[in-house]
Amino acid sequence: MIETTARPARRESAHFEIGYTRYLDPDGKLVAPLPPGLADPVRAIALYSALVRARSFDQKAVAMQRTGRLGTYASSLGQEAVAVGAASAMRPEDVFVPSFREHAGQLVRGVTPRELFLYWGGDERGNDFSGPREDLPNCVPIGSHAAHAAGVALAFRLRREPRAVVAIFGDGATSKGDVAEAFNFAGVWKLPVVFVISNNQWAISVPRRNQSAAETLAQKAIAAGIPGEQVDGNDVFAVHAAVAAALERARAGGGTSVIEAVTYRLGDHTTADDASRYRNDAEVKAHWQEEPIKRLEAYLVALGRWGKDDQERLLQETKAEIDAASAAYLATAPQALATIFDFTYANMPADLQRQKDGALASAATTPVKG
Amino acid sequence: MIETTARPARRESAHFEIGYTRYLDPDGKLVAPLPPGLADPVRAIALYSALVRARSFDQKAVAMQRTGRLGTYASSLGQEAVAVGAASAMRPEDVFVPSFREHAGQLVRGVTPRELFLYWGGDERGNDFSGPREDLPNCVPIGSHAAHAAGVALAFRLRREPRAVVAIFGDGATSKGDVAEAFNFAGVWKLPVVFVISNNQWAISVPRRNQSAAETLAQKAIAAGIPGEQVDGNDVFAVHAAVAAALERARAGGGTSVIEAVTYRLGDHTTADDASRYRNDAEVKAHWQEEPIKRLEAYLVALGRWGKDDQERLLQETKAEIDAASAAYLATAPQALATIFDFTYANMPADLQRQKDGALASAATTPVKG
Amino acid sequence: MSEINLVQAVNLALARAMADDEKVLVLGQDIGINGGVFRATDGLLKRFGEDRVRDTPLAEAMIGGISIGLALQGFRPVAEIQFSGFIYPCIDQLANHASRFRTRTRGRLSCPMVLRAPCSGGTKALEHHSESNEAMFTNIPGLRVVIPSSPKMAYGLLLAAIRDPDPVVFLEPTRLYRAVSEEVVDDGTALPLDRCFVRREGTDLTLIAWGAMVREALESAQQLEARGVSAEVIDVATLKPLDEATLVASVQKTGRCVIVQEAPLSGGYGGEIAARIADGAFSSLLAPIQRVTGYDTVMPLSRLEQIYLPKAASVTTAAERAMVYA
Amino acid sequence: MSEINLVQAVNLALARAMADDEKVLVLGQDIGINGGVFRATDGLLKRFGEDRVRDTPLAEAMIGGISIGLALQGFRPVAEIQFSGFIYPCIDQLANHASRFRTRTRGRLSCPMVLRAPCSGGTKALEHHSESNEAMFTNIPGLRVVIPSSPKMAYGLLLAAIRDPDPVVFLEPTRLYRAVSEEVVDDGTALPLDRCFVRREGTDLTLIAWGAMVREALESAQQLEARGVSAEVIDVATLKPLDEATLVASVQKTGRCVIVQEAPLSGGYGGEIAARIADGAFSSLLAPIQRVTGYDTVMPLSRLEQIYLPKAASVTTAAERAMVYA
Ligand SMILES: Cc1ncc(C[n+]2csc(CCOP(=O)(O)OP(=O)(O)O)c2C)c(N)n1
Ligand SMILES: Cc1ncc(C[n+]2csc(CCOP(=O)(O)OP(=O)(O)O)c2C)c(N)n1
Ligand SMILES: [Mg+2]
Ligand SMILES: [Mg+2]
Repeated sequence: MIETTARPARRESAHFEIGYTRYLDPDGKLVAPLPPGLADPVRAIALYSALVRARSFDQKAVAMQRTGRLGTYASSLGQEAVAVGAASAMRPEDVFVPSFREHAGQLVRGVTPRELFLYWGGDERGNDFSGPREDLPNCVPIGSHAAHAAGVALAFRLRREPRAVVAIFGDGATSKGDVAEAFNFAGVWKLPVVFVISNNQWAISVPRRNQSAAETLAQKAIAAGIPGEQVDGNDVFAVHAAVAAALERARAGGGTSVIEAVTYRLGDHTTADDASRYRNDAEVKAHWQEEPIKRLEAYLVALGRWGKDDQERLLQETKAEIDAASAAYLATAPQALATIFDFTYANMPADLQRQKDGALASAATTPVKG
Repeated sequence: MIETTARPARRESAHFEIGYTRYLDPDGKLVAPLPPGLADPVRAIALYSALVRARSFDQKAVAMQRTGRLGTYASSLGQEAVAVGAASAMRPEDVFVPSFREHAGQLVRGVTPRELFLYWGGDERGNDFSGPREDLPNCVPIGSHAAHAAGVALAFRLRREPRAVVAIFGDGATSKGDVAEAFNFAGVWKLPVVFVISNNQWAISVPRRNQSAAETLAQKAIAAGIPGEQVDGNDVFAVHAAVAAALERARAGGGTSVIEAVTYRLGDHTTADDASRYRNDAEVKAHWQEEPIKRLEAYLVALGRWGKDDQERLLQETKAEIDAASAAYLATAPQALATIFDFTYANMPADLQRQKDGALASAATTPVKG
Repeated sequence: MSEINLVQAVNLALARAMADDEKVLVLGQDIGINGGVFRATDGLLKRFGEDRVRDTPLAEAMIGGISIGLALQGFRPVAEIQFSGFIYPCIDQLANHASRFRTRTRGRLSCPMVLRAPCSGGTKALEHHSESNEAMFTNIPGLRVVIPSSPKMAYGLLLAAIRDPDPVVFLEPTRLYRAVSEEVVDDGTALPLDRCFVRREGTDLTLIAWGAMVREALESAQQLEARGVSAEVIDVATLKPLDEATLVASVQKTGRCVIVQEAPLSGGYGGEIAARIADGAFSSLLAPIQRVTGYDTVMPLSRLEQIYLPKAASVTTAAERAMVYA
Repeated sequence: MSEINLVQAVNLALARAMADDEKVLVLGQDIGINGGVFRATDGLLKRFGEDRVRDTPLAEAMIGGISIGLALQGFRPVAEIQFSGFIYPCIDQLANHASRFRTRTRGRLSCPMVLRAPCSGGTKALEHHSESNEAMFTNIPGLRVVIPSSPKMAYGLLLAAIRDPDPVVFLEPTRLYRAVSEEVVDDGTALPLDRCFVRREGTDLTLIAWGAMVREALESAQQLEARGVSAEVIDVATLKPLDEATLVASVQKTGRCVIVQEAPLSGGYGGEIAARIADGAFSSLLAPIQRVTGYDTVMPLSRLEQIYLPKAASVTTAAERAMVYA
């Protein structure tokens, strides 16, 4: 036998830590001092208004779907703080790359409620945002937009622009290879992108624990060598602060971040879903205690900056805006038949022109094709 | 301002550690005591023989390719200890799921050199292993076999069999979403599979550092909530011990592991590649000092268990075996034309039968179709 | 036995196959406690347990890949892709692996698996939920591609697909799921997987369709009958491998043919069928083969969806064009 | 200007496009210092620098997806997929995204990008390196699908693809890479992307092919000439959108047609072309349209590869069959 030293064969080669950040607890009490920007009550009120506006949009959309005036709709009830916190941390020239449950953030970015109604009502013009022209439209194929976010961020990098991208997707999306690949590319190229995981605990009927054995979803970042952090996703301050810091880092060339916002989907997956088939009411009820609007309201009230009148005014204004948008959507005539063809290519191919001509000709004789 | 506690907003929510294990240093000196099984010199000699046999096969294959008697070939020069260490830790009833550079492991598993020559010579019969009937054939689309490994492991799980799977792929493969998805599924279902990353520092011309910002590739496991470890991939003991432990864990229901074996590709990517275009000789030369065979030989010699005679006998025996296999391969007549058709479906569709009949008829008149 | 709709027929076939053969498993997203977003797997978890009815994490490539691993080991996985618009990440596993293991290993390993996916439009669904992408699978050797058009067809074809020793892509038109009901006898009888089905006999003209378009073809045949034209309607059912003989024989008889396909025109499977018939029935053809298809455009969002979809009336118009051709 | 082969023509077009327009970038696996496994990007890194010539990690879906992000921002990425057998993970990005951004956003966003991939067999390559999977892209609205058949065609079509405002899949037959050289004038002139090219005029019969099969068609035309048959040879070049007019006009003139395709028969793009011609040239057709194609089998490994590949002699046999048809 050869003599050996007593050193163990194994040594540590790397270690990692994930943190969880919360400022505002479910009762609306601050558990830690707010970062400077957020301590300003005006800021808090703006965030609160954005949350209320989002929920108001959601309620209207669900009601419209129920009465057949909107298609299948994915409510963000209970998780508004994730998208509002993230979008409010962005600059106008940044680019927002949402999944399909981030209307709360899209509204902050300047997408109009009418555009959102159009989109969910089945009209492509809803994606032709009048406001944030470079923001991406909703992405339905789960996780596939993570790559687009990285690509847009690479464009910023190549042009040496101090801009950054925020992409949001769900807990389910983190199981997609697309997301892992995007983390990895963004990591190795230090791209200015912040990936926000809106962990609402459910991917339709699949609970978070059946999605991954990972203790946190933030640790998915470790696979790509980038920082990953958890925040209380129902604390809009925590989300905003984390995303703002990550964006600042990204703009300064510091690269990519992953932020897991821990929240909860209080509603059905979509209007086509019946969550009572797979989760019990008690769980949902418990999470109502942690939802983001109530806690921020409690905070503002305790701060002495928010009263019944303020609340009523806000609700009224918001309702008026959303109702008007809904009416404007309902009053919008459907697109002309030609639009099916006109945006397929920039230069209409002869083959498609012939199809268009045929469609127009037959539409001239019958109300709808067929 | 509301009073707040002085507690920081952030607390640790998870932490992780990756280890690196080596027993045998590049000079063949033990740096730590070997696990019981491996301390037996007979075992070490068997491993040494497997390494030599693999390299001998590689050399022959490259030579045959150069003289036009084999197709494009991917040598495993310098990284033989990864596949040998892994395969030698398996039981016969386990299943091996290789990439395309693991002939060293396939030989250990009982795939014959003649079968390997057939495969690399462009004959599907090389995949009809006479030995390990359930082992998968080579996988060329990088990383896509990780899913198969998980599926096979799930089959074992469902049948309550004490069997496990070893899958191997490269550093480049870890960038594929397939691999991340497979880790995640295997993790959440506690599948009996050991994923071995053969990190040879290069994916064709892309160096490891441009593949990922992750400090280690073992930490890709953290994203899936499964243990990840690094080992010295040129120390066959370290690879064997790590895989053996992971397999034991897997069989006992403990679930999935990831082992990053840190090695180096001493040769070109394949015979179609010219590595001098993208990496310098000095780097390669330096790594020759760490290659796995020399160090194990030094260990055996120092142990007094290996002499010139042993070495000569081994080389001769191996050469004789490989030469005979090569001759047998070269003497194998090509498959009949009909075989192109016969294995497409179990039940030959009429449509394909007609194509086959046509091909056979035209072959009857011309030597090759056309 | 009461009448059931197409999604219930799928459910019935799955249950039957699972009861008959313990190697049959189902897996996919939300197919367990939720019973599938369309309820195709409703009740299976309760009846067959978690080992055989498995909700997966959200990753389509892996659903394909893990099915391959199971199939290589002798199981018969029936995986659900939630919508055919999400099947793309799985194509690598289908084209590079599932379809090839048998031939690559000279028969040592094989992949008896079924990938089910709801397809097609007409339900005012969200983006990417209304795709007719069947053609994408038809040029992959080693695969079978099957699309049922009725509850009975769904039951018999799905049983056949599950029992087939090779991989099958099984596409189910969502707008047929609850559109019609018919009596389906749950006797475990499979339909042949290599056959086109004459759904209605006729002498003047052959209408060829698959999936949701079979209904339009049948409706058109009725319209045509009222106008004195006797249309034969053939349900292709199994697109790959194709039963050319049945198609050609019909057009040899009728001399006229309209192919109906919901997918975009160019590169759709109707081209293959037209090519086969134009060749096989060359001397019988009395008029050019007509194709009534979707446009070469992305399926519009719901408000314009109906404009995109081929309808019985268009089939009838094309048939009349064929009838008057001279 | 000396003669160059097809891969050099690709290189030349890339360099020209990059010199002309700083928004043009190339990315992919091993395309930087290694110059691409076929050397298609040789020298570009040195000339244009790391920002514009970017080696990626090993992930095809991401190569597609990141190109989309770049294109949405106004860049014109030209991505290389190392072989078309590895393009499958990228199809989701092509079918669900690249091809749709323009129509989904009513023109607000678009994806001017090119995905290049070597394709086809005949080089005794490894498994999955010899795929002819072009048909898979032809039923995706919003895409263009282009396959060059010669150095000149490669140069002109690739320039056009890069300048096109929409996504293009550009497939390059590997066995043509170094097979022939011809003079290519590097004057930045693009070829039209919506045109089939008459490569040889003839009166008795039309041979239609694309990619590597154009050579077989041209060789067959010579064989036929020796036998007194005047064959017109058309290089489809752009499969999608299809220039039906040129194809139909030729067969209206000749009355006979053979379509040559390396891909497996069923569901291949030859079906679409045959369907178009059978319809458009119905009354001119003197014989059934013949398809000479690969078999509906997986491309065999190298030892039997040549048996799989369609050859000029088969084209000639089919042409003669068409000539004697009565
Ligand atoms: C690739 C893909 N697969 C499946 C679906 C169907 N689907 C829509 S939402 C959803 C669950 C998404 O879960 P998560 O990522 O957690 O987002 P959440 O819905 O909770 O916001 C599924 C499976 C899809 N849209 N895309
Ligand atoms: C999906 C896919 N993309 C590209 C290739 C081409 N290719 C073959 S090997 C290789 C590099 C693989 O690197 P790594 O995973 O580190 O394995 P190694 O070759 O070093 O053993 C590439 C890009 C492939 N075979 N499959
Ligand atoms: Mg979720
Ligand atoms: Mg490597």
